[in-house]
Amino acid sequence: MEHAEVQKHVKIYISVFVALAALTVITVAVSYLHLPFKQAVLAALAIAGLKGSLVAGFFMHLLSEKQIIFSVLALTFIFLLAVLLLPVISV
Amino acid sequence: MKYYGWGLPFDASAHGAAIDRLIYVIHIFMAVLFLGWAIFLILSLVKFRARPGHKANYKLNHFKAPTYAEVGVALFEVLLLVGFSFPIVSQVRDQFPSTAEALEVRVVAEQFAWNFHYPGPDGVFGSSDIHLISPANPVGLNPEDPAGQDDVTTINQFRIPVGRPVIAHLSSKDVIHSFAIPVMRVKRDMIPGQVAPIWFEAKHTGNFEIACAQLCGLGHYRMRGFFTVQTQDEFEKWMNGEVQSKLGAAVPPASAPVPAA
Amino acid sequence: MSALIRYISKPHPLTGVTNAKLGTWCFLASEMMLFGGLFSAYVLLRAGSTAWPRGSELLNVPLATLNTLILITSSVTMVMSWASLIMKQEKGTGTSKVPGTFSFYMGSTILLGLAFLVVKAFEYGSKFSHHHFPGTDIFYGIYFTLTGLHGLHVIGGILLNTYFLFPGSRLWQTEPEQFTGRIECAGLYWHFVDLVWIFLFPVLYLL
Amino acid sequence: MKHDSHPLPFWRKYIFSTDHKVIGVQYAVTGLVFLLFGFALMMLMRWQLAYPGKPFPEWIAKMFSDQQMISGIMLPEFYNQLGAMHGTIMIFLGVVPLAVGGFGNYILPLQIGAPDMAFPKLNMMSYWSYFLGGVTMFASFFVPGGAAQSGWTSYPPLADIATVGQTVWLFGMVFLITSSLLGSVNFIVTTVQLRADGMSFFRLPFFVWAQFVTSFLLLLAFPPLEAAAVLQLMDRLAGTSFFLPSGLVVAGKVLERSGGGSPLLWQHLFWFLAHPEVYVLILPAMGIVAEVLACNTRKPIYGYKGMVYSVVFLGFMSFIVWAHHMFLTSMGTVMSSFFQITTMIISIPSVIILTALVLSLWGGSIRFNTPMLFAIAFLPMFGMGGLTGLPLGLAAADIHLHDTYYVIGHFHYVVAPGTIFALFAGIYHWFPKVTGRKMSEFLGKLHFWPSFILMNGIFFPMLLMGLAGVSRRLWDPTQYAHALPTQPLNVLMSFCAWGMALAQVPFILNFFGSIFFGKKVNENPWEATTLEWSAPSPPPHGNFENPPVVYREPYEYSVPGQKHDFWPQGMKEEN
Repeated sequence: MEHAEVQKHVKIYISVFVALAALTVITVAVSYLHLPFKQAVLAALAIAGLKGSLVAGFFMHLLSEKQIIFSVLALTFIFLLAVLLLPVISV
Repeated sequence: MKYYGWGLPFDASAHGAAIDRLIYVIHIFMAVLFLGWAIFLILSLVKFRARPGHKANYKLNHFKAPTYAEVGVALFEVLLLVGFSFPIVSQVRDQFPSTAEALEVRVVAEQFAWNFHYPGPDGVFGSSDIHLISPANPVGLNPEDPAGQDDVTTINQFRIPVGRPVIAHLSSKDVIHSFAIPVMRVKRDMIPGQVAPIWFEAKHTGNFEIACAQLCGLGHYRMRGFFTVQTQDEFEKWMNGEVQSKLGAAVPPASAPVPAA
Repeated sequence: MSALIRYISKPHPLTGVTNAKLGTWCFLASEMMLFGGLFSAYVLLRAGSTAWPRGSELLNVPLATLNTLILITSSVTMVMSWASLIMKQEKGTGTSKVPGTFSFYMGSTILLGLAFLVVKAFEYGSKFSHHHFPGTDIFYGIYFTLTGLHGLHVIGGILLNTYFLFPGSRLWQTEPEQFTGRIECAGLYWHFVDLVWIFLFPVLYLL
Repeated sequence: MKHDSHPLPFWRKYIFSTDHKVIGVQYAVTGLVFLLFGFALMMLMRWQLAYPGKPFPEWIAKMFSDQQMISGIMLPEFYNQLGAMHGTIMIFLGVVPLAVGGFGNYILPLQIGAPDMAFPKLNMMSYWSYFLGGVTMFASFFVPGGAAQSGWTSYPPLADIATVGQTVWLFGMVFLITSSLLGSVNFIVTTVQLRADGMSFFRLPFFVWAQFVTSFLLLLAFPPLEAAAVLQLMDRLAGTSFFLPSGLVVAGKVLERSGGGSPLLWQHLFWFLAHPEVYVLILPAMGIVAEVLACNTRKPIYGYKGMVYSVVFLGFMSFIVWAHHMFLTSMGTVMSSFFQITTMIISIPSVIILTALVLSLWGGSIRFNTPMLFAIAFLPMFGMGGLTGLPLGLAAADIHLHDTYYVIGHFHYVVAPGTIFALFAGIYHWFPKVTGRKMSEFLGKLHFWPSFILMNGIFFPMLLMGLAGVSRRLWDPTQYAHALPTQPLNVLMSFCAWGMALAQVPFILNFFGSIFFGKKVNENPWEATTLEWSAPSPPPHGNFENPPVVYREPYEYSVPGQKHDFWPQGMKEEN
């Protein structure tokens, strides 16, 4: 990576940081609205998902990652879904 | 009357025949598959053993037969599923008899004994509370509750009338047990904190037994319960006897101070 | 020994990644399944319970918000520490010591991690003083378990980063590319720990 | 490339070594020792099952304290400890370390032409974490109240209120899980990154494919059990009640706990691991059998590609069948139908792999040496194991057969004459590569035939007992009338089990004797084609003189137009 490109990256990191901080404040604000349970869950998870993808995409460089990593993550995601659906099965 | 042997035990249950038929069919299917494989295996071991002048064959044409066999196995499994297993499971799990005609019983397992709680002639279970549990009152029956006055509780003695569906509400006081009556082809985990309804109907009278099928501690092996299927009037005679002995013995509740549970 | 094993600092021509990066992602995959298992336990326990308290009533949300910001900042300083190594590599590396910017950013990542733990200690302290222990009820049980396990992962990350800041940085003088790869992997782990907290925070505190 | 690294001191070369071969041998020997220990526990249980309540012979009873045996009669809680630890030790300390740690660590890098595993230090750490787990499990017998006694499945609430041995068991499990996780990361990276030039994925020997899929199972299935172990540790140490519902009454007293937990949570998280775990037990065995069959039929395996797709599909499906262990927990008909269907689907790839292995014999020139005998015996025995799984997979038949000896017969058929026979085949097959000497054929056959017969003597009667509805884990089965008729079977099984112990003596003599007195052989005694046979035996540090290059598929035997009937993968020119 050339020097200029890294310079550009640093700017991205700062803006991602600002976005994350803002989203944190937003998610706390949303919680003060005391939305009905279902909407509150959806809102919180959506914001958390957005923050998560920001961290994963930029900080963990997933946006510019190689295919092998994506296939490992895709496989993991399927089984993560299976684990998270566990409560649906047993309730 | 020999109930138990090496194979499947005596079948005294209404839905037992269907389960036995499934077990027989699947074991015949397994035997056929195993013999087919074994014969082919022995044949190829003998036919292609290493011997002077015999060379291995590098590239074999793709066999058609095994793929047909595999497809056949898959289809037969689908038949087993849809033809046998799903109907039995839905019959046992979903199609409950109406509570009007069925005899309801609460079965509360504990470390190393079965407590059976009959509603008595009024058909209504008395309420119970875990804080009232004592050696004399293993189910924790509430003495004040009017509905509970005629309830009958027995330890390790399960009596049901023949030909009449029974709904058993299974629960456990302490750890996971499993209510298993081999002759009735009945088995269900008794998980503390939940009540699991099961139903079955006996079609033969006799003295059978109940086993615990889930490791529940050091006394797991001695949780043998007695399961007696009687004719309808024998059962009623027994029930009335129990109710009389209970009502007769109990001092009229109003005046006697309730002993501290 | 490592001279024989290939693709330690140079990426594999076909897969395009170094051994350490693929290994780290595999490890993070297993960590995802670990926290996935715990989240599904949380959901199952909450669904099965009759009365589940609202997180915001029992827990200190402003303190947790501060903690979230601390962790996000530490994520940025972590990635900056990696970027500083990349920039130094471009300008040609003498066999000098690790660049100052790296030490600054890595040091601040470690300090922010410690700050997170300090805030967490305050939070736990106030819970214990009010006699709220893991055994009190199912909510506190899952709260302490989830945040406790996450805290252990933060401690692990701090130890790892401290190793790379002090003894580990000698590798920079001999194998700058390998050292940069290691810092990237430490960064991946640290960002993952931050990612888990990003989901933990709303689930426990806000819902 | 033969760089003479500075000579390592003894403890770095053999004890804390980072060479995958030394670690492989460490895993294998420790695994074999634990297998023997687990076997011994089983032999004690067999006495109690054959003669319930009768005192042990004096020379055995002397060895035990009165917490375990009173005047020679085994106590029920000690029986439960033996049952729980027999399961735990055989699976987590015996078969998996031998199959994955031993064979995987030693053979995989050699077969893909790599100098070592991708992370040697991590490899060493995973062995020592396993060793620590093993020591913890062994020590759990001596804590007050004895070892864990709620079955290898440790279902709460029983496990939650068990004695302190259960906590020691949980810590042991955390060590073993960490060891398997670190190991699986190593395997995946090594297989993906360090393959020799020319070794594309479809030129990998089937053994490597089996290990590769196994390591994904370990990587992704173990963490949920670690989560469950953390929750149970919190239950046992911090007084939480994740698995304790409210309102429990234990021994007549109301349990003072906050409650609100669900025992089913543990079962789901446990079986989410345990089903992929049982595939971790069988896949390496299939890999070993494929290697031994190809080499001794002098013919490529039938349908290599089909087997590879099947093993990958098997690995994938193993994650979505777990609840067929829980058919009797009042789950809804929709769920039980879903898991019955996935269980039937997962039987298809197993049938495909087994059929392909059996068909590999057709058209071959079969040599009946000891590894081949064990590999051939694996086929019908694993067939029996797989078939007896079908009735258990159908929820209707499972009503009668669940938690009976039928289940124990089913999984022992898969694990004992299945996996362990394949591991024996692997030991006899690769012993020359590890030591440069061959194990004796006479002692090998003396080990095979009695073991083969006695294995069936132990496990076939279990199927009959299971049909009779005899529950598992009973200290004294004769308490039940429906178990009395099958009691003579118990006596037969016990004698077969003790006979089985005698049948292992030739193996132990052969294994340790041949290290010094076995017939010296060159580096390719079986004339096999895979890469490990082109390295000297035992391979030096760094394995190959110069990094091998691969030119063809793994099993090029009896290629028309070749002088020899084997064409090694790494050989450029004709052979």
